[in-house]
Amino acid sequence: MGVCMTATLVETSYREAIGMALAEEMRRDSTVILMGEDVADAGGVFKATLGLKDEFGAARVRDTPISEMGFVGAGLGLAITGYRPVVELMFADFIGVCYDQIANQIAKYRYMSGGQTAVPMVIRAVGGAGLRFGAQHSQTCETWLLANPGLKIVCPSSPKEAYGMIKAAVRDDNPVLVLEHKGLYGNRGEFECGEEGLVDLKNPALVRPGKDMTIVASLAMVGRCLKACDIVAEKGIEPEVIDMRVLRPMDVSPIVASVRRTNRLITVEEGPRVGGWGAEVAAQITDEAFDDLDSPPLRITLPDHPMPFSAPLEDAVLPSAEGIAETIVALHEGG
Amino acid sequence: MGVCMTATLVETSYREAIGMALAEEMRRDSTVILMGEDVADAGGVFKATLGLKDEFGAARVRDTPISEMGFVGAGLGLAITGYRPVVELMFADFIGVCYDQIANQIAKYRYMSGGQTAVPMVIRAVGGAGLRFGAQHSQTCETWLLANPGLKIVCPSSPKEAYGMIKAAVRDDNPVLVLEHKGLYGNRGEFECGEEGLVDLKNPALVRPGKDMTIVASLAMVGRCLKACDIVAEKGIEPEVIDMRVLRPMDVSPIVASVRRTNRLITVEEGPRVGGWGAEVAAQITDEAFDDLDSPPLRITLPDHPMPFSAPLEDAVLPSAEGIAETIVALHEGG
Amino acid sequence: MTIQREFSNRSKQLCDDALIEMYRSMVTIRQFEDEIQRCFLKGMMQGTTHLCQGQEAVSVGAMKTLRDDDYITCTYRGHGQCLARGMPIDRTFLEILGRKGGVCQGKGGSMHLTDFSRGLLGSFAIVGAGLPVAVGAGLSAQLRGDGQVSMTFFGDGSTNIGAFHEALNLAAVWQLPVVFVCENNLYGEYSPLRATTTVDDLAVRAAAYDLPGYVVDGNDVLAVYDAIGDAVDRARRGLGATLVECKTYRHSGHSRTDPATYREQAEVDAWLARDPIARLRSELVEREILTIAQSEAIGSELLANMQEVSHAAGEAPWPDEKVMREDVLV
Amino acid sequence: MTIQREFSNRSKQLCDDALIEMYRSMVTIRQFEDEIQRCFLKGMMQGTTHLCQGQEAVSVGAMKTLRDDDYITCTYRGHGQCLARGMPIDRTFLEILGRKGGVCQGKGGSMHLTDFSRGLLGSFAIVGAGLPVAVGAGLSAQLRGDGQVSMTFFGDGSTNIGAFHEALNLAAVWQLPVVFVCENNLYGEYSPLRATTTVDDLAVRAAAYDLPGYVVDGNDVLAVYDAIGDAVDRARRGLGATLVECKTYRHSGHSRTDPATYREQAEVDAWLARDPIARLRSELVEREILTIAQSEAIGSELLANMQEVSHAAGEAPWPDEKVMREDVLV
Ligand SMILES: Cc1ncc(C[n+]2csc(CCOP(=O)(O)OP(=O)(O)O)c2C)c(N)n1
Ligand SMILES: Cc1ncc(C[n+]2csc(CCOP(=O)(O)OP(=O)(O)O)c2C)c(N)n1
Ligand SMILES: [Mg+2]
Ligand SMILES: [Mg+2]
Repeated sequence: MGVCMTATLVETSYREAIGMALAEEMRRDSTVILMGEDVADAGGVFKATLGLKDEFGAARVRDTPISEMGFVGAGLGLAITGYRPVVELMFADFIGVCYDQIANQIAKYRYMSGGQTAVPMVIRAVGGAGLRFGAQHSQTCETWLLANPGLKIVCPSSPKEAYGMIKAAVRDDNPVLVLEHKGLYGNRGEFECGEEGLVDLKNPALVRPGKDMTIVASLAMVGRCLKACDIVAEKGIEPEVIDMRVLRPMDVSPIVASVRRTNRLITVEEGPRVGGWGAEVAAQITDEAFDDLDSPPLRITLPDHPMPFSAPLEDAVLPSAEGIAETIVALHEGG
Repeated sequence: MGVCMTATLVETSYREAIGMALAEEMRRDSTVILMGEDVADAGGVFKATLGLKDEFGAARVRDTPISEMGFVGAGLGLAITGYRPVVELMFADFIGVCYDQIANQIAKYRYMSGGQTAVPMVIRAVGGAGLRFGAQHSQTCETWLLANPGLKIVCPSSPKEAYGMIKAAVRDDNPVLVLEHKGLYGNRGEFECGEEGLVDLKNPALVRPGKDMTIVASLAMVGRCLKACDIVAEKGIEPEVIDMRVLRPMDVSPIVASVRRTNRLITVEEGPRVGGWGAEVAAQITDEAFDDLDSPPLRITLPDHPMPFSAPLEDAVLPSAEGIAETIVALHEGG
Repeated sequence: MTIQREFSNRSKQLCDDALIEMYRSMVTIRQFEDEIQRCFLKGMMQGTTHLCQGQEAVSVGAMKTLRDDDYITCTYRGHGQCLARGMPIDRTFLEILGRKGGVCQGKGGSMHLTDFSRGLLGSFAIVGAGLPVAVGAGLSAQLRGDGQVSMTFFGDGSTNIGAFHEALNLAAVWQLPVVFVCENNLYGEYSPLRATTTVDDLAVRAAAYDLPGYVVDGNDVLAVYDAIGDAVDRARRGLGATLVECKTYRHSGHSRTDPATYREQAEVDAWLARDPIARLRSELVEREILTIAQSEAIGSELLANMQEVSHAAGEAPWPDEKVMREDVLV
Repeated sequence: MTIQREFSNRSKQLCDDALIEMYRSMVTIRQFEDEIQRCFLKGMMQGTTHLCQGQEAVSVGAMKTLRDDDYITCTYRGHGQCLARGMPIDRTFLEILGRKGGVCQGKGGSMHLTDFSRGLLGSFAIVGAGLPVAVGAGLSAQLRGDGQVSMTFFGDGSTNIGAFHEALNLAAVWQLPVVFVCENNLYGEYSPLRATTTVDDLAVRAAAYDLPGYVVDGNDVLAVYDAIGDAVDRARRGLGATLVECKTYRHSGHSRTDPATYREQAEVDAWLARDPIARLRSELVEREILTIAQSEAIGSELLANMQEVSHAAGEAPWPDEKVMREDVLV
């Protein structure tokens, strides 16, 4: 578990932050129920839920059969009858086998019933590349469900965000899809725990102030962009970095405010170009800050093909800090 | 069936155009196999496949159990072993129950195998609103699968396009998702049949030349945009209308060329705003024709909520010709 | 495990009033569906609807076994279940017509009737989708420990979709108080069951999860009450889930656009002769619980009310446009 | 329909050379998996891999029943099936290491081994996904009418996902030549079967589709050959699909990161004592088809080759970067 720094400050890994957040919310509210494949006895394949079954018992921390449509749907049944289920998808790619429950049932439930009930449910899905898991176990799936009103979709990029977002998601009365990134699980970071640590599931967050351009990134790309900024700092370039963080409902106002100052936008995401969220951000920013833009928004994405397995190929596919830095420099000089 | 105009010109409904295309391709190639719920004996709920079982027999035109994951997956098995399956999803919304097969298996199959095989497969899915079918039977689902390289996604907006795209899709060696629109089934139109009628599944198509702005629309929105143009013609405004037609792979070059002349862009789609393809088009056009744009691209979409059932509410949600006309006028005057 | 076809005789304990109430409920459902069909023909109703004339015994027999705090999910063919559970006729009608005052404010419609105040957790229009949700409600009941039961209705064709399998397995593994009620009306949309399934009795599928499988005459409301009553009993006593297959028949087509020409007239006639309402009426008359005259009076009284409801719904205003933007998120 | 546990004795007809070939094949798979594990420990291999030591008899017994033109799908735990079917060891190794020359050009990896030239239609890493695909290949075989068979391998845990249900039902309804081979190794990832399923013999699930269900000792390669041979026969003769459950055990954990501490040592020991390779060797020695010395020579010969393959793979270049952009569309 995390290292206590002060009364409320801790230093933990992303993995531990998730476990802490879940444990605290389960202590706080006895209606919180965890379900998923191997989340109980084994503590999850990525070990985020380790120890929770010991503390909260087998009724509240439940291993499921390999039946995503079944247990995600069961989550909806729990959510509308008095519980707050947190359902884990071992890999985000498995959204494919339960897409209907998320898109057609869970997201639309409250609306179709005319507001008769809330749907306080969390779906945690572990995505992301870099671990050589191949085409079907490396997707972040950030935009698979983007066009589904009624859902919240959030993407924690650090231990702090993971902790605060999961706590907030559990308390949220709406269905929240939390897209975690397996490449971040070992990353460590410091954050305030307790009530102070809650993250509003509302909008993108400024993570590094700057003035020369605005970079918006999500998940593992946030860290790479920060590294890229360190690289370009030597050239005196100071980009501002915003963590996209909340994909749905999408609120670009912090990005607009930033671009009005920096006059340039780069989006960086770990997903194919066509159909990525970068397009949505670019379109909205162009709409709202057209006259402030010195050049068109620039999107860094994965190339438009599935993830290859081979290590050097996977590395070549993923935007690197160095690659991002080159783009930053080119944009800075070009404009 | 369609009315023969000349040797190669016919006049039919969208529904009949689909049936004609399928029948012709089945005659041409005995490896084409049709599958879906009630497509054989009943000819489909929208009657597009009526008569095909009589002509081609029960082996090639097959009713399936209600098992979308099963029969879409079986389509993949057929496609990689010598057949050309055409699989029907009775409603596009049912993509949700077979999303994994489409996104993770079919789209990635060729790539993951290192190019060992082609995947000549067509998935026809009938989407669209306007018939008071409620939140789960009215979606066009245009962007649910947009972020999946390896798929082609096409959207026929007229009998001509339906005929030509389905023929081309059946001959294509890649998996093609054909998103039809149930509101168009009764629409009639004239087109060249036979080889001349094939549509290249490559790029958007100009459907009405103009000069004052570029409007890009898909499916039922194409017709509404054309009506809107008739309305604004009285005011002397001449928008150019492009049928988006092919969502993936996306080739915006005809739109770029148009915008370079018109300097303005409106996209019109029948889907929620956030996560729509309009954003992708807007982002790409901004990128490629930034200096040609007099104003930011403008997106007309559905509001960001599920489809309500009640008739006047559904009507209020859908972009109307009049509403689109107003936007055109405002943009024209505003700029 | 083999299929069970004999059940307790709990229906013998039903008092006369209860039996008459069940009769009234079945007639109400029949009239409601007939009236909806008329609304269609008159152009008052748009979209699609899936009527259940001929299947009323399943809804009424099943609901009679439940407590007020039990949970129910059903499908797009769910008017019968909703009405038998007490969803107000007027607000149901308004919803199906998309008018102001509908149970779901006009945002659901015929395929999505929902009434939380009565444990009606929703009508699911994606085949199979309601089953996992009912399993979740069953888990909720088990966790709460108040002896609640979760009951889910679905058709024969729905037993071929993955969600059916996953839901039954989950309910079995966790020994949940769920009653799976399959209304086997012999057809999917237009496909006869034998074209899409190789087993005659769908109840055999229960054995794949080591669950009991019941088969009952779904056109005999008292038999339904007996069989489902046994299943509910098992669930309440913590013995787990049951799959109950009710053999029945829909009098009309799958949906309003379906003339159902794919069915042999002889088959239709045979089933019409087994009309569940006529059968209950005969039994009540025979047992001298009801006279023919009384049954006719009930029919007229209910019909008058139904016509009033229908008329009022037809005159009702449309929903305010603003409701369409509400209830997306809390 | 009850489970069948007795099968024809077709293995009695296997000639000595065939038996020795099967032995060699099992040893090859074992050595291959051991070598992959070593590559992991040495940091030569990245990502994840799911080894099948202990389950070799299923792959080898099953493949021996097939013709060259038959179709096969398997899972992420598919090295055994691929090698038994003749996927070249060197190109398989290269693929798993992500090197140039791999069967899928390094774009698939351990979880997605595919070899069309041998009817190996792919290893599917999404649980259940391969079954519908195998059904499609079975339909293709039926349409072509050349007596081909489609065989699909999957684990015990995979019988709880919807695709399993849909695939078996489809194969039953269309009477397709598909053989469903369930490798029941008693565990999903870390969950024992009894925690996720209520039936002991998964073969009972065949009855839900009126299909035959076979149970066989999956650690006895000749018994596997007999049982699956019967199923393949049925399929080739147009009698339809069969579900064959092979009871077996994986010696190591689910994947490389799993020490498998959730298993009782007694259970592991009992299964190690039933090692399929040792058992076949004993039988061959007993029947005087092979001497101990010969079996050891086979082991050394194969091992020398395996080490060479592994070494060469470790030295092989990475794929050219351009291949990663190819094969998205035709
Ligand atoms: C996943 C899915 N596939 C297909 C449909 C279209 N559909 C609606 S009802 C139906 C037939 C269902 O038959 P059955 O389960 O027997 O119920 P019944 O209509 O007879 O009550 C079909 C195919 C759907 N709604 N959902
Ligand atoms: C749809 C889906 N859910 C979960 C997983 C993660 N997963 C991979 S293997 C596995 C266990 C499978 O167990 P089993 O079918 O018994 O096969 P085994 O690994 O024992 O060979 C799980 C849960 C997956 N790949 N796909
Ligand atoms: Mg039915
Ligand atoms: Mg297993």
